[in-house]
Amino acid sequence: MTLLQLIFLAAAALTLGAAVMVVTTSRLVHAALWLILALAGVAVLFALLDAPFLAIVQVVVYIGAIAILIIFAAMLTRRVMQDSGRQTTRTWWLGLLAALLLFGGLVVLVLQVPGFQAAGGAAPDPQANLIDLGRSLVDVNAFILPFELASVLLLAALIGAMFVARPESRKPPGGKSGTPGGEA
Amino acid sequence: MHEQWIYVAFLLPIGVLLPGVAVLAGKILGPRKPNPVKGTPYECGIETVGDTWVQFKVQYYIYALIFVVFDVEAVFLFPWAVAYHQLAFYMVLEGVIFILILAAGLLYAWRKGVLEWM
Amino acid sequence: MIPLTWYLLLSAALLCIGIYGVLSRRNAVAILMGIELMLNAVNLNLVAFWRYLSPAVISGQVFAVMVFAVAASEAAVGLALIISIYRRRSTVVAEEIDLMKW
Amino acid sequence: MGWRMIGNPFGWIQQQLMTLLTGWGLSQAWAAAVLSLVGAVILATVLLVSTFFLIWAERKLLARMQDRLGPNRVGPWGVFQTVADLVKLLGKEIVTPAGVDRFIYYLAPLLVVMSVVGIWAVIPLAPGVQGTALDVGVLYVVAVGAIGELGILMAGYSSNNKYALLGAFRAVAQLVSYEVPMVLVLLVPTILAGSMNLEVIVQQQSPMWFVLVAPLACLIFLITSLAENGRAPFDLLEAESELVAGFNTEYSALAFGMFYVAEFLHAFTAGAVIATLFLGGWRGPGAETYPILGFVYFLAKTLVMWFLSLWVRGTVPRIRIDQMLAFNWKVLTPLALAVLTTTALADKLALELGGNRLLTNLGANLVVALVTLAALRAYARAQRSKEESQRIGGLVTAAPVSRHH
Repeated sequence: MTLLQLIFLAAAALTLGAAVMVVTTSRLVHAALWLILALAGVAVLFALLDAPFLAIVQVVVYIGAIAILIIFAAMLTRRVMQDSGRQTTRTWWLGLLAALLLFGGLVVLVLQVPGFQAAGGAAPDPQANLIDLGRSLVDVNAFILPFELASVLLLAALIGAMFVARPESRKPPGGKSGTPGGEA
Repeated sequence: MHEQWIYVAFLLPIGVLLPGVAVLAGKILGPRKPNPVKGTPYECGIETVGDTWVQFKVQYYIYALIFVVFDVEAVFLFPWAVAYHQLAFYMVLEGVIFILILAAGLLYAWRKGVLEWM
Repeated sequence: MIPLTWYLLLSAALLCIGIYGVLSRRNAVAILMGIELMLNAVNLNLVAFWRYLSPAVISGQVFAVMVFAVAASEAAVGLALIISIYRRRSTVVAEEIDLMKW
Repeated sequence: MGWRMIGNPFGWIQQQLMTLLTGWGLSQAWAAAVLSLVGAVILATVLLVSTFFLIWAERKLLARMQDRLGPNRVGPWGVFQTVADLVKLLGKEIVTPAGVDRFIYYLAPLLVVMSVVGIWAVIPLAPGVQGTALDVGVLYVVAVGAIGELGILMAGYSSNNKYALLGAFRAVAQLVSYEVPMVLVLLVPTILAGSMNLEVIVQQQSPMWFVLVAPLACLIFLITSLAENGRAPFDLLEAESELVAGFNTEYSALAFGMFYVAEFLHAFTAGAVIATLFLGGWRGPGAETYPILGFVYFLAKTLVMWFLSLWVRGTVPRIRIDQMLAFNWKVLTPLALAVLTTTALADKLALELGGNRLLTNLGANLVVALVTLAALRAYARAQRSKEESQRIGGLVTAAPVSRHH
């Protein structure tokens, strides 16, 4: 067993353990923090896969942005669902069954393909790889359409989310323009 | 290419360990006389009313939201910026269009008064 | 060298944990966390396939970056919806948000 | 040999250690790993110890700006004041308030310190002296900073105190807001150097520093790093009147001290990042032949930027939170977008058409700056006339003042 394999196993154990905690722990903010740990584990795996850019993006986008958004939302909606209440649906065992069945099926499938035991080629040079990625994102013969569409998608998400989440009772002229139940 | 990360893999844990040792030393060296009043949450002279979970403004969420969108935008733009010197002019222009599309989102938020702190 | 199978198995496990989370949690925010886990599993798969099967072709990484964009949009809009529903109906329990159920 | 050792002590020590380790029978790769570990330990220790000096120097300089003496009792000019403070803090009780989330509560300050120390892994200290030449160095700086935000959020959440939680919310809202223009502006040096590797960015600044090519980007980065640090004029994290002491209200003794250390070290680190990205890092006459000179240049530039941030702290009054956020979203972010697009276009045009890169970029920056100033002026005028008309209208009809626009 090589050192890299050991690191992989450690990162995999971290990721899976944290992921299990995400779906089982009853305190929502704790679940979010476990999620961050799971995401960090995936970042380590990206680094192991010779994709330093994706590893760092995983930290910047997921841990630095999405996780913070989730924690914000968890705290904003905190009052109704105290963490002591029932957290799982009545049919949670069905979900477990479905997940286990799917996992079994996937394992059988993955193990049957012989080519998947193969080792990868030489690691690509990160700098050249980044340039390649940047080029192909704006190349007309490559991914220019998805690239611009991603921008439109983000724009739609921004406008949509702002429209949905904005405080509604903004009375334009005078009066108290506070959000209902809002504080500080 | 993994060698790049070795230093980071050392420095980050050390960055936690060293201050951790300091706090631990403080825990050991300092006195330890717990009493119920000391443990109560800080308030301005009166006892805490209600639980900690006051409700917060949705404004915080909206700022975080705009941040997330622009963060992802930057992620798309960094490879573009690295490849900059290898790009033809029209490719740079496409990146600029990408930025302008999102700038429209910011403009929309501005016009709608969402950016206002209330 | 780590075999590709390991990555695929890990990704499958992560996906199934995510699915379990989505199916079993009542809190809508927790359901979203499950979806994030699933998206991460997908991403891991994409990058692993890129690295092992076609490191010369950049598509795998482009797909992964697109997944990041989709994940961010999904989280932003999803959580905004949850907050909005919470403000109108005072609930974040997914089972109780059933106005459109027939 | 002797001269080489003095001119390049880093390389010399590294070489000596390398021969020593390989002499013990370690393979090249393992020896390099051990060297990395040693380097990391030294770097982290030096940084944390240097905060003693930084805190003292900052207090002393700030005191002078405010016409005070500052610490002057312990040791000559009070240099050992911080040591005395540390000894005092060591003797204080670290109170664990009731109802805190223990693990998270104690992890939070450590993460905040880590997020500052971690940045130094990618900063080139002298030619050939750098923790790691990460190819995604610029984004790494952003990523590590994000962990600090997380630490603040964890501190606020775990403290079981509504002021702490509110303070954390505000702090994170401020930090993420200012991160938007910061990340956008970080793209400018990346474009100019064609790399995210900080070492390459330093090397690419050989004819001229990026501060000359992109002065506006440098200015925006300076302002945002002030805000990221949470210092005056952006020190709203500690609005005593509303938030008690912000997210760290419930922390005591050394646990609180860690937030303090992180803040002071962050100011210095921000100076180092600016020096690397915009002021040419270790670049200077003779730096390449004598790396020790490069380190001196780097340190000097860093200290100048650090002093600048301190100067701002000492002179500019605190602004209100609505002003701060409006300034970010309505001035800095559009400006950063404008700077980014104009730099991308102007630099490419200069390269394609064979113009002078420096002059083209400077001109583009000048145009953006003038347009911004004109827009700000027009806005201020409109605002003033609106307020005046409202005041008159309010006097006549006593109507409620409309804040909607």
